[in-house]
Amino acid sequence: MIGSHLLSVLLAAGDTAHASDHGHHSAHFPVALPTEGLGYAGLVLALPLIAMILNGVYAISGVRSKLPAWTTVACLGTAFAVVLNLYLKADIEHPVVVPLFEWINLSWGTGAISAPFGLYLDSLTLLWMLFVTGLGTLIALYASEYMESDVGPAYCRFFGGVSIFLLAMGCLVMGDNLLTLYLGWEGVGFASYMLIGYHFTKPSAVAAAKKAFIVNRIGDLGLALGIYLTWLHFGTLEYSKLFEMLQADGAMAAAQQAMAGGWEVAIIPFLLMAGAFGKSAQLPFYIWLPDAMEGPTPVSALIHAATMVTAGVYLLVRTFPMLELHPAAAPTVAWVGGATALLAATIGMAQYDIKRVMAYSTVSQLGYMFMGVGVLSTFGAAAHVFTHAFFKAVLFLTCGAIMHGFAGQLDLRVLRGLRHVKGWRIVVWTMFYASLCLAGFPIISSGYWSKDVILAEAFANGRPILGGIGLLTAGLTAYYTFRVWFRVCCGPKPDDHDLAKMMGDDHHGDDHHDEGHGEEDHHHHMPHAPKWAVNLVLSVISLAAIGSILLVPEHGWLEHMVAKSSGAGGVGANHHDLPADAGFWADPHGWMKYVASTVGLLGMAVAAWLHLFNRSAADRLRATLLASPLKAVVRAMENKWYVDELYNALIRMPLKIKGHALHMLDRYVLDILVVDGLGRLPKMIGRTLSPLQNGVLQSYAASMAGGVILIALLILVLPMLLDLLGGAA
Amino acid sequence: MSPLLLILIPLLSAVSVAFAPRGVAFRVATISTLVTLAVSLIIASDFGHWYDDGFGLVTELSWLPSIGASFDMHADAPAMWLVLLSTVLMPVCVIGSKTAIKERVREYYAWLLVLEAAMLGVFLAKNLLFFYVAFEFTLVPMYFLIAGWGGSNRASASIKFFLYTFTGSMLTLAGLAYVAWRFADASGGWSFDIPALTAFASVDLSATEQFWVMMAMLAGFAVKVPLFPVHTWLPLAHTEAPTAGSVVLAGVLLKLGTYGLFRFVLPMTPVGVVEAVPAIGALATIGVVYGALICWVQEDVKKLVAYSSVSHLGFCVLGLFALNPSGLQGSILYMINHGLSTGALFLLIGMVYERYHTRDMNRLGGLVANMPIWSAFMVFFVLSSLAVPGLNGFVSEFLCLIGAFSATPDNAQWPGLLGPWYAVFAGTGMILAAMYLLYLTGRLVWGPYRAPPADKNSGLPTDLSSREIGLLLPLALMCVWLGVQPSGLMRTLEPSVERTLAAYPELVPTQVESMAVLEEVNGG
Amino acid sequence: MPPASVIHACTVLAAAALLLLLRPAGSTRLRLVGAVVGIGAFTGILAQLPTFFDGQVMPGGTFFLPFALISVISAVQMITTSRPVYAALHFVLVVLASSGLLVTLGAEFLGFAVVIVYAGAILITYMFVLMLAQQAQSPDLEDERPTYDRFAREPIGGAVVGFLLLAFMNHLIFTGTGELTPGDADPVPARLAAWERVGNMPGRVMELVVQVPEYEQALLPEGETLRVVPDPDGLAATVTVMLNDAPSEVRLQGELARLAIEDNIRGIGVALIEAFPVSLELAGVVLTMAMFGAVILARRQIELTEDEKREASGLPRIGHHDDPKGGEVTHG
Amino acid sequence: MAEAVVPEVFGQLALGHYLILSAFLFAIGLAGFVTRRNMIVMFLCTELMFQAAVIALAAFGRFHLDLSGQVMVIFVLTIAAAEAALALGLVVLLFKRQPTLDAEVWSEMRDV
Repeated sequence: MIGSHLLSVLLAAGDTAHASDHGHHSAHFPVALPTEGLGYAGLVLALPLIAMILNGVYAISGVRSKLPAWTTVACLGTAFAVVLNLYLKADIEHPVVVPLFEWINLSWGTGAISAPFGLYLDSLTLLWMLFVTGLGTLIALYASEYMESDVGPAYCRFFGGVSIFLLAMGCLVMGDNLLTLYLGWEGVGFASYMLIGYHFTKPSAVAAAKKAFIVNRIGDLGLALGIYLTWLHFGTLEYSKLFEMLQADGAMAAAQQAMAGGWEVAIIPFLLMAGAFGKSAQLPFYIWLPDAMEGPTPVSALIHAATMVTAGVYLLVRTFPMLELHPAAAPTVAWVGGATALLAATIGMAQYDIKRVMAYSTVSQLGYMFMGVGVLSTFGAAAHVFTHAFFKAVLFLTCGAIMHGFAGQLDLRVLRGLRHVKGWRIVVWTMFYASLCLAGFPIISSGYWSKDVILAEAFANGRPILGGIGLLTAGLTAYYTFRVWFRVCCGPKPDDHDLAKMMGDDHHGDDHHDEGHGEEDHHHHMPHAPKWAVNLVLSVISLAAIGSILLVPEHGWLEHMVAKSSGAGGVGANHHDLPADAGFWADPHGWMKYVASTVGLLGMAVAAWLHLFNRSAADRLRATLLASPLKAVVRAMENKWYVDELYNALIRMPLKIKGHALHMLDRYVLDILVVDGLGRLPKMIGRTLSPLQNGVLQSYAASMAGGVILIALLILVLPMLLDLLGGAA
Repeated sequence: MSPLLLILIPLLSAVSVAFAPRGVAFRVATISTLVTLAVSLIIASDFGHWYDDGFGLVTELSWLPSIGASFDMHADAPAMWLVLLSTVLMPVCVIGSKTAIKERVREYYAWLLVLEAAMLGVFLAKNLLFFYVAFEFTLVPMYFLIAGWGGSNRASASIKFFLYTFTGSMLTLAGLAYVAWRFADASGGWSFDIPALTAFASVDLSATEQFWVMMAMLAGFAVKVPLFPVHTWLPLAHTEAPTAGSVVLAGVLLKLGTYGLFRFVLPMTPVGVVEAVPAIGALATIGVVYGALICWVQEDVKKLVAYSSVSHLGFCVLGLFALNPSGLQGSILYMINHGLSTGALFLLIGMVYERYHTRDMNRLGGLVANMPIWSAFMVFFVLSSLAVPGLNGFVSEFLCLIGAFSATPDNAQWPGLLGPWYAVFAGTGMILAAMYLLYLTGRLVWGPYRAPPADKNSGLPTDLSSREIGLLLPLALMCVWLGVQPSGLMRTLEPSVERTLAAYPELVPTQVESMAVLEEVNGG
Repeated sequence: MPPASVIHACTVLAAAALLLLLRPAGSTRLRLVGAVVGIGAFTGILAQLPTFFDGQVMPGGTFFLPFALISVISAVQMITTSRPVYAALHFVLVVLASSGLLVTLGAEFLGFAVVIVYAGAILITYMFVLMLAQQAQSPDLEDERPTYDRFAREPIGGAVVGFLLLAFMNHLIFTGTGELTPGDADPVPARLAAWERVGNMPGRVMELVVQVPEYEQALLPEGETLRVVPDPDGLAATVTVMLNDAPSEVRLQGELARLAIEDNIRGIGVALIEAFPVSLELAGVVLTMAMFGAVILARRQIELTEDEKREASGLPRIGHHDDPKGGEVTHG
Repeated sequence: MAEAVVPEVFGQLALGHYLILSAFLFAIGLAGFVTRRNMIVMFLCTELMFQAAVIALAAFGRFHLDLSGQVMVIFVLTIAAAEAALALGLVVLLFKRQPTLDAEVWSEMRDV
């Protein structure tokens, strides 16, 4: 039933999408109005909250079953149902605001800060919430099996964290003002912190969690400052009022006014951008995301691939009208996205840890999305978010399944021939399909459609260099994606002995504490294939990924959804009415389909050559390169371009040294020298004068007389001095 | 119900605790603080001036009528909130000390109760002398608490604490006395009535007089806050104080400084304030960053939290001197929030200390393995301290920063003398707060478990006992409540804040002009 | 040379002279030089006085200088001699000379009182103590006297401090006395005050009254206070007394009242009782307390070991020389 | 001879003469107190300073034709007597402890 509805919307939208094209930079979109009667939308937030509280209760009462997982899955599933219901009920043309309760509401005379806790339900919100809650439910289901060895307090903690994440993500996406968004923004940061640091006994996990939070905070400062400035300039933080204001005088007019109004307004988009870059792991903040892979794989899939990291894209699409407050804002986004995409792809090529490859590929794909926003294609960005969510979730979940089955083994140099091992079929083939998507295999992969839009829009927007970078990155992506798949799933069939050798020898990220695990020995010697929950989830998400092909093409359902939201300015912004006799190359949307397919296939072919047909060639190539003058480049790529080390040397260490220096200053100069010194002053005076107290009577008499003389001199000299001073004055 | 009860109950119970049998001292103190809390709640519910700028609870009690000294009391909404903060924190302190304090119990609880009386006296005083006596009298019990039940370095800590703050407040006394003298000179009779003196000083003192009076008052209040660079007594005092002492110190005593700034400096010497705002703002901002950076290299947990107070109170002062309602409201809310969350952090650290007798992060770590409930609370209050939205810290920090941000001279309604740069610079404190607080949790809560053998004699379970949970839970709930529903509280602050700031919208432009003239003169 | 510099130069000279005199091993010739310089400086300062000052003439006349010289010379002798007993005797000389000055100043009672109290009582006590303390010492041989008597302690410091103070006082005397008002600048109020004082002493008034021949038989008015009503100019007063059972007015001349006051002993008595009653009481208390104090101090027993007692009285110790705790050994 | 010389050099006697004499005596007394080591002589020096005060007081009294000066002298005498009694008592006591009159022996009250 739902499917038929989607189909009808899809077909209907195809006709109307063009109508939304109002020309360059002045796309109008409906602004939400407060409404009654949709109060149950609050359930989307309430259900994860309930799940969170229940998980806390379970943790305290020592539940040692899968109850937390089922509770969470039930709550999140219900939340998904509610979102679906909202979507079916909602009128895309008339978004609404659902006020829940009053949060911050201050006013003084004419000034006011108002941030009611309300839900802004428009197409963009619903789009995001649909895949967030949907994937959340599925991945929670996956985790119920994946995390089963941890049943107990840690299990509760995990699902509590997932619930917090969904709650915060709900606030982020559904909040009807920037402060609520900020609430969710920090909330997802915290959830991510908790979940990355899930294996808290591992120092690397704790450090990764800390790093994620702190790097995010840097971006958050930008976001916060952007929110302050927005409030200062526009006097409100509520989207509906903000959009009304921005649309009233037209975005261009607003931009001109902003330029006249001074830098305080002009930098708003850049500040918001900084927040987005932090959350979505773009340059220069991307460094936290690869480390975040320390978290359990479901977390990586849900938070660090599918949903949370797209919050930056959401923010920019949501505040797209504000992006036009400065003409350089959108190009900045585009270039940062492009640069990140390329940089991360180059790093991803040279990693051996499959989860890390996926992490860098996420960073790279997020770069595409930002490129999409930057070239004024919110539709492209949103479409890529949507498709990427599914296929990247699959990739991560399959990586997780492998890691789970092989006791933490993630090295693609070790793993091989999974295709031939019993019980891994679903994993292998869902992974294959997801890899196709990521590589942008023509027609049948969802990634192909969404990526094409972005690349084509880049050319249409008049940024061929960026488009070129995108294409290059696409090739690289195809290469490293299939490098992983060919390495892990293909190759000679491993016998039992080989399989045992493949097992991870450490507990790296393994989620096992092995307490009460009867088959411990077996575990360490032989891989175990995933069970029904993992396979079910993989299949469902893969089907969803296939299904998304139907939704993403141009003028389809997704474009319609975006066109009716605040991202409207980025739908069709680069469309120009082409003359009928324009050549093939005049419309990038036309030729990109072919070019991108070619590039993707080329990448796959190279991967196949190096990693499937000629598995030792890769090593030889590496050896050749290392012997050549390109040595440094290869090493740098393998070491992630030394960015972490650079940041450490440029930011962290100086700050740490400053901290130590200031502490020394505080302790020795301020406290001991100044304060204690001043405190010692009376003592020193006393010590100086103490020889006068020599116990000899005559000295006392002499000093007494001396005192009298001093007083006498004072009496005599003071009037003279005063006279002198008076005379001088 | 008379507000006099708020001071008399703790004071009388202090006397009775001091002479009660050893065994009942704790019980008497607990009951006394709980009764005081109940009384304060009743008084607060009857308080008639929540939504206007008036003073309620006016009570007159003569002391030395000839020189105008009295024990008169009054309170406006901000004062009432701080009274509530104090009465809420005191039972927590008393109950929290049950197992930690095993020797000289009677004296200990007696001093705590005296401290409560003095603190409430500060917030309720209507008479300047009464205010000052109470303000100074907080030092005495605190001194004894540190010196008597403190850590290994308690002797020097207590002396430094006492002398440092005392020296500062002597200057404050001089400034206030000057105002009183000028008032007596002008009106022909001594009076120490705070409203009268405030009205007099803000209008009748010349610019130079206001400036120096402000500097004198600032000397005492800034030390108490503590504002960079007069903060160095704080880490030592905090580190050495017993847990309850730290809680009160962070929770309430520091607020005496900011309360003094709010109650005296801002309304009394507006002309002086506008001259000093950029400098004070700069000090506050430096304090934010400075304190945070120092926190980040601490090994002693308690010292870390102590330095975090320096950082946090920098926000508070920045908000105060933004000279606009958002800053001031945020600042007052900050006082309450900081009291709750930092108080709770000290309490939590005290609980660990009771079990392991160390606060060294090199020796403690991964406590979540042994103490999950404690860790949950720790993470919660760290988040609150981090100003994560949805918890209490966020609203106040947000408002302080937004206040500083909008405090530009060209702001139409509330011109100020700070501006975006102060806010941006202080805003980096948000990042640094994340750094040091996560460093704290990363070392203490997470990571591989390491701890010295637990003290078998402490009589405490491995994780928190129900008594301890009972202490922390109300604080946590208040944090959530203030984070989710701050508007009710904020609305009560509005009128008083606007009354306090009444003079500034006219003064600030004048100051800006005179600064411009000065610049021109210097430039030419 | 301006007089101020002369005065300060003289002060410096006087200090130098004192220094010469204080030198422990100073030769007689040096001492002589010191004495001459000192006396010269002293008289030099005195000689500057007329140029500064022409106020009221003080009594004393030719007696002043001898007495002054005696007292100053004796004072210097007192602080420079190495024999404490001589010092005490020189002090007696100072007291005698100053009592002479007191007498010339019209303070006869004090002149004698000072001699009696100081020279008679206090100095005798000092002598007793001195002799008590120096019983074992031979005062005749210079070298055998204790060093603390022979050598002055920090003579320069002492001279500097003393004479700095002197310079300051000189400064005040030479610049400040102009502001003082002599006592009888305006005689009328003084006379009226004298009458008032006398009026408070009925017995004294009656003595005056009966000196007038016609009023030899006069009596105090019964049940009434005696009223002395001075004339506005204070030269005379009217007193109402009882003569032959009837009130009668008698005129007393101003001279009588002056006499009544200027009779030194009576005057002091009146002033003491009248103007300083509380101080008088306090002085009594001080004396009483001093007496108690002296008694208590004198009764205080010092626990001395046998050896210490022997040593104190100049006898050799009994204990072994190589035993540091010899005293205790004897007890054991 | 004296009658012939004195008026010439000194003119009429004035208050200043007495005051200068008093100042000299006081200064000598002070110098003696500081320089002498014998406790008894030191006390004598204080008595000398008292004498200086006595002369000054008497001279002022005469100058103002007021008996208060002389009354003060009586108080000075009182104090001097009291002081002598106590001081000598103390000296005796000290002498009993340590058979010397050197004041510097008794310097236990010194700092350090």
